[in-house]
Amino acid sequence: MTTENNNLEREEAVVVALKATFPDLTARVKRIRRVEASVSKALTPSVLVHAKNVLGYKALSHISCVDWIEDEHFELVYILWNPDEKIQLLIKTLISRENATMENIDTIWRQANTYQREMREMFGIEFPGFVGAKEFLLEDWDDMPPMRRDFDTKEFVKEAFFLRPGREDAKDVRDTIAKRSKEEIPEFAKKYSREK
Amino acid sequence: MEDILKLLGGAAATMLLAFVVGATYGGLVRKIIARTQNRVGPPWYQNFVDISKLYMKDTAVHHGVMQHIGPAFAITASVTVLMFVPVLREGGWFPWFENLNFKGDIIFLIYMMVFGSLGMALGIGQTGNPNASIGVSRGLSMMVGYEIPFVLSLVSVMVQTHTTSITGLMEWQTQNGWLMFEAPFAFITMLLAILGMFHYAPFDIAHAPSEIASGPPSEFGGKYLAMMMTSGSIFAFAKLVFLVDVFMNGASNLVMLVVKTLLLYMVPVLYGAVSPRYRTEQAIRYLWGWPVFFGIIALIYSIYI
Amino acid sequence: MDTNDKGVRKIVDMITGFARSNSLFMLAYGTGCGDIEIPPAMTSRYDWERFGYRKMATPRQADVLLISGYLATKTLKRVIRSYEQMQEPKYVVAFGSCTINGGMYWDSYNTIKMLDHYIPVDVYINGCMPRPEAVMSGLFDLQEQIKKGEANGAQKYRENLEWYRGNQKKVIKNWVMPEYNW
Amino acid sequence: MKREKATTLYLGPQHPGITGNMMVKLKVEGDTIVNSTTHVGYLHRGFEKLMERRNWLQSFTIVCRICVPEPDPNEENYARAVEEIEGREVPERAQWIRTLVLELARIGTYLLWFAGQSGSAGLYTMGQWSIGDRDYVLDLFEELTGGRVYHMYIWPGGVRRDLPEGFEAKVLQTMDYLEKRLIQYDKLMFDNTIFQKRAMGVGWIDPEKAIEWGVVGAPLRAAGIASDVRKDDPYEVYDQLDFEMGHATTSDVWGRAQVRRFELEQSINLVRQIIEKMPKGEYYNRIPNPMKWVVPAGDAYVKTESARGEFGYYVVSDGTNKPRRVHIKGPAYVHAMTLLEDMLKGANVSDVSFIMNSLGTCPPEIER
Repeated sequence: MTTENNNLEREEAVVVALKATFPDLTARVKRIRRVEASVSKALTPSVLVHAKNVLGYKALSHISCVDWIEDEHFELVYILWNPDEKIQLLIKTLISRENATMENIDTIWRQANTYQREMREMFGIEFPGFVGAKEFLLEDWDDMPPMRRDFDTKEFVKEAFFLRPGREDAKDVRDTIAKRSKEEIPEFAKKYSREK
Repeated sequence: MEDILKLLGGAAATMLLAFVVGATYGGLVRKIIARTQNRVGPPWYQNFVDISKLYMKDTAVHHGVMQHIGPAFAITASVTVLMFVPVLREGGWFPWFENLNFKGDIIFLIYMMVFGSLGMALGIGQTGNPNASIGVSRGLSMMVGYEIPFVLSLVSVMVQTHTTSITGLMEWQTQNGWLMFEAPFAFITMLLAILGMFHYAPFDIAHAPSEIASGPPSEFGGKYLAMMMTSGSIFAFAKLVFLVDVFMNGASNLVMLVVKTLLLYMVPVLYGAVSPRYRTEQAIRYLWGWPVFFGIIALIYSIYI
Repeated sequence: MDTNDKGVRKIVDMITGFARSNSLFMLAYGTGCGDIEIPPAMTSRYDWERFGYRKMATPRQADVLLISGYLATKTLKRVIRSYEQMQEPKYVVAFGSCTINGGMYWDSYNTIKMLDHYIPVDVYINGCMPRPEAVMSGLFDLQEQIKKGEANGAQKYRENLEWYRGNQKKVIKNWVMPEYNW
Repeated sequence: MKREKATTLYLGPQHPGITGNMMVKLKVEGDTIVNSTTHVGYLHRGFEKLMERRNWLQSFTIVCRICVPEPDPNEENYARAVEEIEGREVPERAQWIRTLVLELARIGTYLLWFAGQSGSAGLYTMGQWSIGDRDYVLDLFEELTGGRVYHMYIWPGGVRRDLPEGFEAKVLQTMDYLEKRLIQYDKLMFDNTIFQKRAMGVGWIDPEKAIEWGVVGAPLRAAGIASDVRKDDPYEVYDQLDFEMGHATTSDVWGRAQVRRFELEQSINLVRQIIEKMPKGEYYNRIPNPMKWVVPAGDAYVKTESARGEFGYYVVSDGTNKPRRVHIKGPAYVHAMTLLEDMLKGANVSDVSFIMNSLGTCPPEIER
């Protein structure tokens, strides 16, 4: 990856512009074409609206969610794209893990609908006022939201599904195949056999 | 008594011939399409294997009486159409193939050809599958599309030759030459109409798998599907023989029959192999465009010649 | 003619075996990522129509259910439904390691691991993903089985329906399905 | 009382017209769709959960399985994200090889798309041809990587192995062949009046709203908006290569078809350029023992232009030997959900799978 750190004027300008409107927010340039801003939960919708309508971040590229179970919060990352300036803006916000709720931004970007449906299902984050079909990827799921860090998928699998047992006899697979097809095992293969 | 036996034997032989040739054509068509697609394709007898396998399959689905009657209806209609088409010309190698032909039957055939599809539509309506119902409605609207040029072409031929009987037409052709050349506009109209009649692309919207899951037969498996395939084979053969009779003066022996019908069959098949399908309204717009135009010209031509 | 006569039976079996094995209609249901190797197998490079295989659009017309890869629980329900709508004789060919033992999704919370506990499988094809040659080789194996009359998964399903149902209901919680009665 | 005229039509999940394993529930009045809902989840494997349990290198086998038709952009994205977090340098030759692989993958996917687009319109011959030709591209992959579909070739720090001997000549040969075939494709599909009639004016996206609605890739370029990650946010060596974006203004299926047709040609040119300019040298900046390989804490958002649009990866590391979070956003995540639902309102039932194909719908990347 070629990271040219010499010409970051446009990125710096974005940081300045963001800070001018929202003094509370911390922002920094990550690398060329990537700007990162940390915002408080309450401020997030207004920052998003400002970025979209004033700063020209028209496209919503992505909404991601990271579960920081040690610090007891979720980190929501709104990733916006400015098609004119060609800059990607990452707006990060922390929300509490207990009774997690977040502002609905369905009205700002229509496609946020899908992301919010996924987050509601996978992390259990509620969006007050958000209308969207309840089930997205899972069907009849009654366990913990699966993308939370404390959901142990291995334990769940052991309970819910049948697991094919491994080869307990630890025999060489060649022998099994040969026995089934009633073939003679060639001489050279016999020395690899574990069954002595 | 002997005459009746001969007639019945002839009818049975015709049916068998129609099925064998029709199903072979089906296999050949699959092979030819495969060759245009850079593939080897199935063996020529593949359709026989398919049909016999389907007859051996269980059919445990019951949607009602009409579901059973529908395919039977279709097969009856195809056989009836076949029975009224003289397969070989008089004085050929196999005299018994001139089955039941009597004067005044083109109009009757036009009616009978629709009959099978209507029967199928009734049977499919009973299954309650929305895909099938949409397919039927599309198929019926397509039928409205191609029936008009089809009828126009036949009417102009009938006007030109002053007869409505197929044998009459064939006699006229023996004296005056093939109608293919004597009534060229009618023939062009018919060529365009059979593109729609044989349900190959671009007029296969009624069976489009990517839209309505193969349409009308989507609820029919096993014996029903086999019956539909049998009926389709017989019907395709009957239609081809009818067209050969009308425009190419029939055939006096089996070899000529196969050559002529296959040549005619290649028109929709090869055109279909390289065409995407029209939407319903586009298809009808197409069929009511140039084909009807040529049909009217054919009618005027036949009146003033 | 005595239909129980051994010679007659043998000839009948031979004909049915030939017809059934040489005209396999697959159900066009791409259940998983293995579905990407079906188009090459169908098209000009490998051309499986040579052997009479064909893709059908609806379960009513199909003989073979190709399970192309892992099954999410949500798909499993649809697969069972499709399988039960198919008419006998019907066969299941499962391909991809993920149908055998979960493959690389062995610890995934949303995919089943052993397909043969939910529907009877006649042929397994391993690999992730199996090449078109492997798929076709598996289908040849199925053809051999049909000729010998060994591919009787559907019969197994009918006879052990309760066991299968129990397993299926363990995974599919909201069970709204019509009764299986053929 | 008003009688309900609309029929409910389920397009999928078992349906030959649907792309992959998903379902579109349609409310139909006659032949017109009044309402549509996309149902997904039939392919959900919980990849992102599984990655939390695998170490950084083990996750590679998972990443490429996210999008079946085109796995390489995923590998590339993930490798690049890891490299960005770790600050690992990639040798120059490796970057060129990666670009070559990406372009070959793009060609393969476009050929597959030709089949989907024409097959949904009933032109099966095109699909037979183009998928047969796609196999020649897969043969190249097989020689290069050992795998036909899943390659696992682009690794953090470079690529897994160097180009085999005589590989360049084979690539050029295949490109020449494909270029010749393209003329025949034109005759069969793009110059076919019936195909044009089917495609023109169908599946219109409002160009003014397109960016806001999250349209990416060929559909966006077909709406007259020049947007290509290869140009906007150049990665690997795309800034040293000479190519043009596809362009159309009609914003319908026909425009998208033209854009893709043009870009296939461009990709063939790109492959030739890459082979001409490729430098010699190292191909792999070796990573430490994968089991103990620790990536420092940090996050990165990287994106790639795949054949169907923009692929974005948001990767977070917490400084252990396993990724904290890998969140994948494929183009279909927006295309097949909200956008498709909006577009299908008022469309004809015949055009559903046609439109879906033109948007490059691919359910595995929605569900992961």
